[in-house]
Order: sequence, then structure tokens, then C-alpha cells
Amino acid sequence: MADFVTSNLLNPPVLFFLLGALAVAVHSDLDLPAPIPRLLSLYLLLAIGFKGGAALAQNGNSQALAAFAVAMLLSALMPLYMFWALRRKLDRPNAAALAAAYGSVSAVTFVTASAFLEQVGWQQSGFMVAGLALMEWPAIITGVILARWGGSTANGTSSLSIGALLRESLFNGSVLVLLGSLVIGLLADPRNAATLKPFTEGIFYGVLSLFLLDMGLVAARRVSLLKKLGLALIGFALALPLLNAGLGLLSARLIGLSSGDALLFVVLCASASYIAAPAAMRQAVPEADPAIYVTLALGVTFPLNVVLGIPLYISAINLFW
Amino acid sequence: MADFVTSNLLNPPVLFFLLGALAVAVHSDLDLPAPIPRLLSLYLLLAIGFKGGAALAQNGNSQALAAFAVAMLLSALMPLYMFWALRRKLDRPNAAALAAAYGSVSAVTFVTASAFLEQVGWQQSGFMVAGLALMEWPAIITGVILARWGGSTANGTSSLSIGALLRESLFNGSVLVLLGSLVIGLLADPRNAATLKPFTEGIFYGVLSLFLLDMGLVAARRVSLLKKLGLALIGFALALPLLNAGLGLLSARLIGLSSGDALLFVVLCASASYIAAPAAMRQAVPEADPAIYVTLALGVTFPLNVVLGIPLYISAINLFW
Amino acid sequence: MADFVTSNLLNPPVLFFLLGALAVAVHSDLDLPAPIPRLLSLYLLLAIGFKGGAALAQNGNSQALAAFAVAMLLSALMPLYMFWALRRKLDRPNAAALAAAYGSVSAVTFVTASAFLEQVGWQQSGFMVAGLALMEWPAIITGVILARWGGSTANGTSSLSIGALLRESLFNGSVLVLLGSLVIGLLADPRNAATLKPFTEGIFYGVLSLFLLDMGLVAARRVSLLKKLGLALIGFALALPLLNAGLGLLSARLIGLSSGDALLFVVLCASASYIAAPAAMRQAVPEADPAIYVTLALGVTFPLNVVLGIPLYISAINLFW
Amino acid sequence: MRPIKRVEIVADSADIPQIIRLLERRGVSGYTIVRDVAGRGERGMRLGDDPGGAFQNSYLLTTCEPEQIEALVESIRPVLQRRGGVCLVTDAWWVRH
Amino acid sequence: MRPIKRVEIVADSADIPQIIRLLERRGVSGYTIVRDVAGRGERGMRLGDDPGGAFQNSYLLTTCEPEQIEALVESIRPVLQRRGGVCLVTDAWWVRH
Amino acid sequence: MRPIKRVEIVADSADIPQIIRLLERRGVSGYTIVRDVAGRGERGMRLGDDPGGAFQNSYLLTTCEPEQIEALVESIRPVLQRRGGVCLVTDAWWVRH
Ligand SMILES: Nc1ncnc2c1ncn2[C@@H]1O[C@H](COP(=O)(O)O)[C@@H](O)[C@H]1O
Ligand SMILES: Nc1ncnc2c1ncn2[C@@H]1O[C@H](COP(=O)(O)O)[C@@H](O)[C@H]1O
Ligand SMILES: Nc1ncnc2c1ncn2[C@@H]1O[C@H](COP(=O)(O)O)[C@@H](O)[C@H]1O
Ligand code: NA
Ligand code: NA
Ligand code: NA
Repeated sequence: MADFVTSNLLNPPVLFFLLGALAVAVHSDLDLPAPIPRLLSLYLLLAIGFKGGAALAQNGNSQALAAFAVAMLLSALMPLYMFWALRRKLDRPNAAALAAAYGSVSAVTFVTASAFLEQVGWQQSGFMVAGLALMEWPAIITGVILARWGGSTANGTSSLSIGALLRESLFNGSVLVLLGSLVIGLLADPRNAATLKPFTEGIFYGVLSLFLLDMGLVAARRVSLLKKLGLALIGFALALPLLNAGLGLLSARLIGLSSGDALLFVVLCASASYIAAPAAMRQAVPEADPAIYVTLALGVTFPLNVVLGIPLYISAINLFW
Repeated sequence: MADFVTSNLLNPPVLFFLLGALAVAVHSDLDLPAPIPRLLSLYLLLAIGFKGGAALAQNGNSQALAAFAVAMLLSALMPLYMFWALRRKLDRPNAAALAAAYGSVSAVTFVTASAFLEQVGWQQSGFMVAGLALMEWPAIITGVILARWGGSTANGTSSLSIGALLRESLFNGSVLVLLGSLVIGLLADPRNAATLKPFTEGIFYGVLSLFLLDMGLVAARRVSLLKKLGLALIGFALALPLLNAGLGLLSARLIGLSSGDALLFVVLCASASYIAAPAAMRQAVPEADPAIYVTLALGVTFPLNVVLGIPLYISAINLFW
Repeated sequence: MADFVTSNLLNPPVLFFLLGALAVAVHSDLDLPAPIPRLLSLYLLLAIGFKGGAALAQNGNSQALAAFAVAMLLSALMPLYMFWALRRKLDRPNAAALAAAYGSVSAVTFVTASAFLEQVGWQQSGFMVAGLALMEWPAIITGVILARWGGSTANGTSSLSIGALLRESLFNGSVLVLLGSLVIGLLADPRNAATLKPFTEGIFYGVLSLFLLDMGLVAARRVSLLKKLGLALIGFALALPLLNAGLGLLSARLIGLSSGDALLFVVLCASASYIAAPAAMRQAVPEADPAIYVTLALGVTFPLNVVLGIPLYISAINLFW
Repeated sequence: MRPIKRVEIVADSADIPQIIRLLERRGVSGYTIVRDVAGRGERGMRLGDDPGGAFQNSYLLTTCEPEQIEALVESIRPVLQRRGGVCLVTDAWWVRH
Repeated sequence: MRPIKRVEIVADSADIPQIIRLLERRGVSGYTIVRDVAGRGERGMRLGDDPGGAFQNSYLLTTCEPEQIEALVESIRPVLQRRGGVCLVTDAWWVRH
Repeated sequence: MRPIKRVEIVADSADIPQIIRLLERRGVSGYTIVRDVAGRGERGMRLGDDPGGAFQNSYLLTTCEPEQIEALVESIRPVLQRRGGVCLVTDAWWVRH
């Protein structure tokens, strides 16, 4: 375990994340002004989508379908118990939105885990990128149902139909680039895919490092907001990922995933969405406050997973596989 | 032909173009905010300019001069018949501006064709990049002459002299980067040129893909404007490229270009400018409406060439060479 | 010497710098809108920091400590004689700010010199990046002391304590990224450092070229401002770098640096800061006019060093080593 | 120059399309948008720095005839009340036409 | 604080240099420009999204003495009429000096 | 709609934090910032193009109660005098609340 923690902490992308956080702590004026972070995140989505598609094209994996089914199921169901737990502290819309964010997934956490896998030399089969795309939205649907169930939300915006909502979450820019790149990676013949390699693979860790530098800034800027949210919610934001990771671990073992794929699966379960889910929630559950669900996902759960979660989950897999 | 269409359609950059168009069709919020597209297009111009210059330095080609002369002649003369045809539907300034745009060239179409050449394994000799730079502006001069010829354009701005106009089109930012990079590629000694390769060649297809994703968004957003322009103009925007391509094909055969260079030559003739020509026209022919010439070049001719034109032209070359 | 001038002038990054200057001279509309330059400079800082750290990790050099000590000493002391000279023409705050800028260093000049070293095939040992980081701030401290010494600056802002100032200059965004990346490069194990290579090394010269294109624009735009500053100040901006370079040359010889490291050391002494020092001066010496110190550093000294200085210094080293 | 009402709105970027729809329904045919502005209001700091754009404002400037201002303001007020954002109205003169 | 006329102009980015020249000829010595703003007007949507910048607006803010406003407005009116764009004038107070 | 004072400030981006601190001390709780605007004033052209950001302006828009405007203006005037920048005050109406 300690070994994994150390090698994760010495992974350049993670170090750049910490550098970003440090910059906020020492009140540096360091900033990656808009739209630089957007460019970096578009690049990352395109690159992992394309790589995943190309990998999927080469080795169609028999476990893939099982993994996909379980992934979607978990994404759809995990919000239920989180909602139940969160209702102790939050009203219905906020509990539902937070449950949706934590049921959904974070692409950057996934990517950081995948970079870590390569570093420690574990194999991954590539189809988990599709899992990432598939786990993005079931939680959102569940979250919206929970928000409205029994609720008489009177105002206009939230009368979004499930169809419109599905579209909203599937066609969110980030999801579309990820899914589209996956399909393009699948369709492209291997020779073409190779011409993209210096872009999608060569500079990947560098761009990831730069993006995590920005994420460090963003996450650390949220820390001052955390105080207002109170200890109970911060506790939730620390506990829920671990609980979800446990569920993911169990499922990955049952499906029989390889240890590399298992880590990615567990990280998907443990991570919380701060892009797709919030975008959908702002439209579908406008009564919920983004200052709660985005702040917790970005300011607590993301750092937790990137810094400590990944080595923790890999240690657990090392133990049980 | 069908083969070429398929392999072009499975070319990642083209697929990303379609993904961008799809995003607009499904009302996704996908967007590459300014100035990201500017960065990508500057990169592309720098990279093709530099590569072209380096290629030119290595193999000074005897056909190059003939090709350059014909290219400039075509660019200068093609607006004449297009103007004549367009005058049936448009007033003098608009017909002239549109003729200028279609006589001039599109660097991104050129680059996409060049990427396609590599994919199907055809050779190109590199000097066509200089042709690209040279075909950019004769059409602009012709267009302005057509706009004013017999015209008593009374207002101040359009009294731009031909000298000023030449400067305006040669020193347009995009043209300058292209030409400048070409010269730099020519001057740099091969060992230095090699240190730039991972930048100018390695990540090239990736950046092109990202840029075409944006072009897909941009082109598709123009579709709703097309309705206002009417079927006749859309017909022009579909027919003129094909006519110009035919003329280019004939010239390329007469000069004796290799089949790879021929494709690039044809694509230059078929493509329409949406950067250099509009920039000059806005100054020199302000009476013309950019909503006509930019919309047709971006919304009709660019997609036509990128998706169908390139495989069509390559099939024709395959037949006649 | 003439040889070195030619090969420096045929170095693509330098040619792109001249292209940028040309664009301003011919009134082109070429522009790299914000925040593109910021992205490029962050990349450069990250890349040289990381490379330097990785090099430092591999060959801990015995001369490094001596070089560091002398570098910091020079940075702290050079402002003294410059201040004395500048006081003939400028009031206390402006002379102090200018002396601080010229005592501090320019990372991009350093990087261009380092690119030139690779081109002519001279070795460098990597620890000079740390020297770059270390020379950034002593001059700033000295500059502020000079500005206040005997001065009764009455207004509030300039009552910044030395501690606050040290923080201000050490935690300036650019310095932090450089230092942070250096440490990360030191900490990362070599296998991880290798995964970043295509990013930090592969595309490095390309990004540097693009950035120098922008610097050419920026520097040339300053030329019209130079007239207002007068010939005496322009003379200072040409003479001081050469004087400082001489001092650097002497020190490098005494420390016994290799010829490659010596060039970098000399370039550090000769270059003037237009990022870290101005950022600190605006806070600590608000009475000084950035139109003087930034304009001279960017519009005179930077081009001087990049175009003529580097080959001049390398010739001198060639002679004396 | 003729008198006109100048209306400026700062709101969540995601709400701008809806506000524009409401404005256009009231006959507004011209407006200007500054994207990605930062700010602080009742909903706290909005730096536009989160990767999903959940805290990003846009600034919208438009005009209307003095007699239409009441109706226009009433049409967008519900959105502002529900979603946040501010709206200022100023007297101005319109040049040209 | 003293009364002043506040002038704001939205026009094609390519026309801004000419407008500035006209303003400077009228003695205007200070202005602020917000680049790359989006908008809609008589010439339709201008998203600033075409790669050549043919549909890109800029926003310009400046001030002038009340007695000069007529002359200033007349000097730029021809550009606006020929090339499009809008201009609003507001009464304001100038702080400092 | 109720009458309010609309305050806009253009200043060096590096001075904005201090100005905000002063405004907040006066009770201002809402404002909007447009980053990286270009301009010209007494300190010459400020294109925001130098790599260190030494010539970069930001635009700040805020509001205050009519009776507080004098105090607010006096509180930021020293900064503007020392560091440059401009401040305009306009009468406006506040929608919502
Ligand atoms: N008094 C004000 N003056 C200018 N802008 C404001 C003001 N109050 C709020 N805003 C802007 O409106 C946005 C949304 O406000 P709110 O909904 O109150 O959080 C803020 O983020 C600010 O950008
Ligand atoms: N009523 C208005 N209020 C604010 N901005 C406007 C208005 N009308 C036009 N504009 C801006 O001015 C630009 C040019 O207008 P036009 O020349 O009418 O197409 C538009 O793209 C808008 O950004
Ligand atoms: N009259 C004005 N109208 C609008 N903006 C101005 C005016 N004067 C100055 N500015 C802006 O304020 C900034 C700082 O002004 P100054 O301190 O006078 O150099 C300038 O760069 C402009 O962006
Ligand atoms: Na999850
Ligand atoms: Na053409
Ligand atoms: Na120096």
C-alpha cells in the first residue's frame, strides 16, 4: 500500500495537481485562463475516446458486455442509497443532484488512474473507456427521478421529459466528444489510427499534467467554500467514494475483470461527475445548488481519488486478485 | 470510387468533421470557444508551410515552376467565368466577391487532401504548398477589379488601390504565416528541420482532427443561413467547385504532375477561400455581403470537398493518369 | 563568429521571431490573441523546468553549487552598478526598477540559447535551469531596496515588506511553474519522466517557434514606444546586456563551467526579465513606469540577445575556453 | 439620436439562450453578448473556472423602445428570480437609423 | 464627479481601427475595447466563429465632453451606416481628475 | 425597478483585487468583471499583449444605493489617482428583488 501511495505521489500528473493546490495555498497569481482548460479537457476526452475505440477494435473482449451491463446498472442504482443517506442532511433536490453526481463518473480521474496503471506496468484492455461513457448518464436519470418523485416541482424548467434529459446528458459536449472519438477510434483502420498516435498517446501525459495543474488550482480554490457546507457533507464526500469503490471492487471480482481493468472499474464507481451531471442537473433540477454538488465533487472527492484513492484501490486489488 | 469514398469517410479527420456537424444537428452544447480555433489554424498553417518549405529545399522540382505559373493563372482567370455565371443571380459586388472566394483557395481543404494522400499511400512532392500560397491572392485582385470595373463605387473604403489590396491579401495574418513558414522551412538546415518534426508532423493529424471538429460545428451552424440564400446559390456552390476541379484536372495533366501532386492541384482549384479572400473583400468590396460568400464557402463547398470531393477527384485521377 | 550568427539566424525559432517582427513592420493583422501566449509560455516553463529537474536527478554536478552561488550573487549585485549608471537619466524608482529587470533573467532567452546549443551540438548539463530559477529574484530584492533606500515613499502599496516581496517574486505564477516543474522532474522516477518526453522534448522546438512568433509581434509593437524613451535609454538597453554578459563570461570561466553551460550562464546574465521582475515591481515600486522597463526589456534587449547576443557570446566562449 | 432604453443582464451562461428567446418574443432584434465574465452576487463567487462551466456568467446588452421596457422587464424577471442574475436599465440615446 | 457623455459602440472588429482613427481625430484620448463579443443585429447573428473572423464584433467604450457629443456622433455615423454596428450614448459622471 | 447607481471601472488587472476589497468594505456585494480588455488612456496603449501581463486591463461593473455613491467613489479614488484607470457613474434602474 505505502509503495503504491509513494509511486502515485511521484507520478508527474499527480505532482502537478499538488503544485496547483500549492499555488492557491501560497496565494500565487498562477492561473490558466479560459478557454485553456477547455482545450486541454477536449484534448483528453478525444485522446482517451480514440484510444479506447482503437483498443476495442483490436480485441473485442468477451467480458466487455458483462462489464458494460454491470457498469450501467451500478450507475443507475448507486444514487438510490446515496440519496437515502444524503436526505438526512439535505432537501430532496440537493440530495438527488448530489447522488446523481456521485453515481456518475469523472473522466479525468479515470485518465489519471489509467496513467498510473501504465506506470506500474499493469495491463488494461481498453474497453473500459466505453464503460466510462456508459456510466456517465444512468445516474443522471435516476437523480432526476429522485428529485421529482413525489415532488410537485411547480416551475417550468424542471418539466424536462426523460427523453429530453437523456438527450441533454448524452449530447453534452464532453460526453459527445468522448463517445464520438470512441466510435471514430473503432471505425478508423489501424494504419490511420497509428498516424494519430503521437497526438493521442505521445503528448498525452504532458497535457494531462498541465490539466491537472489547473485542476489543482480549481480544487484548492473550492476549499474556502467547503467551510460553509459543513463537516457532515464533507464527510459524505469522503465516505461515499469509498463505499462506491467497495461495491465496484466486488462487482469487478464477480465479472472476473483483469486487475488492470478492475482498477479502472473501481475508480469509475468511486469518482464523482463535475461536468456531465452538473450540466444536466442545472437544467433538470434547477432548485439544487451547484455550490453544493460541484464543490464537493471537485474540492473533496476528486483530490481524494487522485491522491489517495487510486493507490488504495490498487492495493485492495493487489490483495484480492 | 466507392472505395475512395469509404476510406476518406473512415479517415479520422473527416470523421471528426462529421462529429462536429452531428453535434450541431443534435443541439449539443459542444463548442471550441475563441481563440482555440485560431491557435489550431495557426498551427496548421505553420506546420504545412514548414513541411512544404523543407520538402522544396530537398527536391527542387522542375515541374514546380510550370505548376506555379498555371496555378496563378488559373486563380486569376477562374473568377471571370464564375462572375459571369453569378451575375445572373447576384449584383456586381456580391458576384465579384463570391467569384474571388472561389477562385482563391482553402488551406484546410488542401491539408485534408494531403492527409488523405498519405493514408492511401500516394506520393506528393511538397512544392504544392507553395502553390497554395500562390493561388491565394490572384483571384482576389481579379475579384476586386470585377467589382469596380464600370462601377462608380462612391464610398471611401473601396477606393483601396491595387497595391494596397495586394498588400492586404499578401500580409493577411494567415497568408503571412503560411508563406513565412514556407521560407523558414526552405532556409532551415535539415538537422534543424528534423528537431521540429514531432511538432510539425507528429501531432499534425491530431490537431487537424480537432480543427475539423470545430469546422464541422462552424459549417453546420451555417446550414440554417443557407435557406435564406436560396437554391440557386447553393447550386452554384455545389457546381462551381466541380467545374473548377475539372479545369484543374486538365491543367495538372498537361503540366504532367504526378498523381499525388495532381490531387492537391485539383483540390486547390475546387476549394473556396473563407479566410484570406473574405478578409480582403470586406475591405475592398464592403458592398458585398459576407453572409453570402462566407456562408457558401464554409457551409456548402468546404463540406462538399472534404467529404465527397477529395475521393471523387482522386478517382478521376486514378482513371486518367 | 559570422558562422555562429548565420546558424543562429537560420535556427527556426529565431526565424519565427523575425517573421513576427516582419508582420508588424508590414502592418499585417497577424495576432495570437490572449490567452494563447499564456498557454505557450506555461508550456515552455513546465517543459524546461521538468527537463532541468530530470537532468539534475541524473547527474548531480559538483560545479552546480558553485554556479548557483555565483548566479545568485551576480543577480543580487548587478543591479547596483546598473542603478548607478541609470540614475544619470532616470529618477530613483525608474532606475531601480530597470536595474532589477536587467539583473533578473528571461526564461525565453535562456530557452532559445539552449535550443541553439543543441543545434550546434554543444553539451549542457541541465542544472542551469535551476540557475535560471535562482537568478530570477535576488535582483528584484536589490531593486526594491535601491528604490526605497533613503526614499520616503509615502504611499501605501510600496510599504511591502521584504518577506512579502520575496513571496511575491517566488510565488509569481511563472516562477512557481518553473520551480515546481524542476522539483517534479527531480522527484519523478526516470521511467515516468520518459513518458513525458514527447511532450516536454518532442514538440518543444515547435512550441518555442510559435511563442517566438508571438514575441516577434510583441517586441516589434514596442518599437514605436521606444522613440519616446530617447536614445540614451535605448543605448543602456543595448550596452548593459553586453556588460553583464562580460561579467557572466568571466564568472563562468572562474567556476570552470563547460562551454555549453557557460553559454547559458552568460545568457542569463545578459537577459532582462519582462515577467517576474515587472510583476514584482508593479506591486513594490508602483512609482516606476512599466512603459520604461518592460518596453526596453522586451523591445530592445530581448531581440538583441536572441538575434545577435547568443552567437556573439558563443563566439567569445569558443575563443576563451 | 433618439431616446431608448438600454438593458444589461448578467446571468448564468446556460440561462442566456432562454433569456434571448424571451427577449426575441418581445420583439428585441439586436443584442450583444460578452461571454465568460466573472462575478460575485447572491450565489457567491462565479469565477467560471470549473471545467463543466457550472459557474460561468455571460453579459448581455440590448435596447428597447421606452414604452416597451416594462413589458420586457416583466418577461425576464421570472427567469432572474428563479435562476439568479441581475438586470439594469439605463436611459440612453440611439445613434444611426 | 463631473458630467460626461458615455459612448459605447459595437461594430465589426475589422472596422474598429477606422472608428478609433475618427474618434482620435475628434480629440478622444481614452477608450476601452472588449474583443470578440457575439451578437445579433440587422446583419444577422454574428457568433465570431468563422475561422477568418468575418463575423466578429468588438465593443468599444469611450467618453467625451457633453458639448462635443454631436460632432463626435456625426463623425462616426457614416461608418456605422455603411458598415453596420450600433452606437449608444448615455449621461454619466466621470470620477477622478 | 428601483433607482440605483451603476459604477463601471477600467483599471490594471493587477489592481482589481485591491479595488474589490475597497468596494466590499463599503458594502458592495455584487459585481461583474470582464477580464483582459484592451484600451488607451493617459498611460498609453494597453494591448494586454506582454507576456507578463503588465499592460492588461480589466473592466468592473457594480452598483450601489444612490446615497452611498459619494462615499464609494471617494474610497476608490485614491487607487485610481495613484495607479491609473477610470471610473464612470450612471443612473440606472435595478430589476428584480
Ligand atoms: N450589483 C451587481 N453589479 C454587477 N453585477 C452583478 C451585481 N450583482 C450580481 N452581479 C452579477 O450577476 C451574477 C449573478 O448574480 P447572483 O445571481 O446574484 O449570484 C454575479 O455572478 C455577478 O456577475
Ligand atoms: N439593439 C442592440 N443592442 C445591443 N447590441 C446591438 C443591438 N443591435 C445590434 N447590436 C450589436 O451590433 C452588432 C452589429 O449590428 P448590425 O450592424 O445591426 O448587424 C450586432 O452583431 C450586435 O452585436
Ligand atoms: N475615456 C475613457 N473611456 C473609456 N475607457 C477609458 C477612458 N480612459 C481610459 N480608459 C481605460 O482605462 C485604462 C487606464 O487608463 P489610464 O490610467 O488613463 O491609462 C485605459 O487603458 C483604458 O482601457
Ligand atoms: Na461514481
Ligand atoms: Na479555388
Ligand atoms: Na540579467
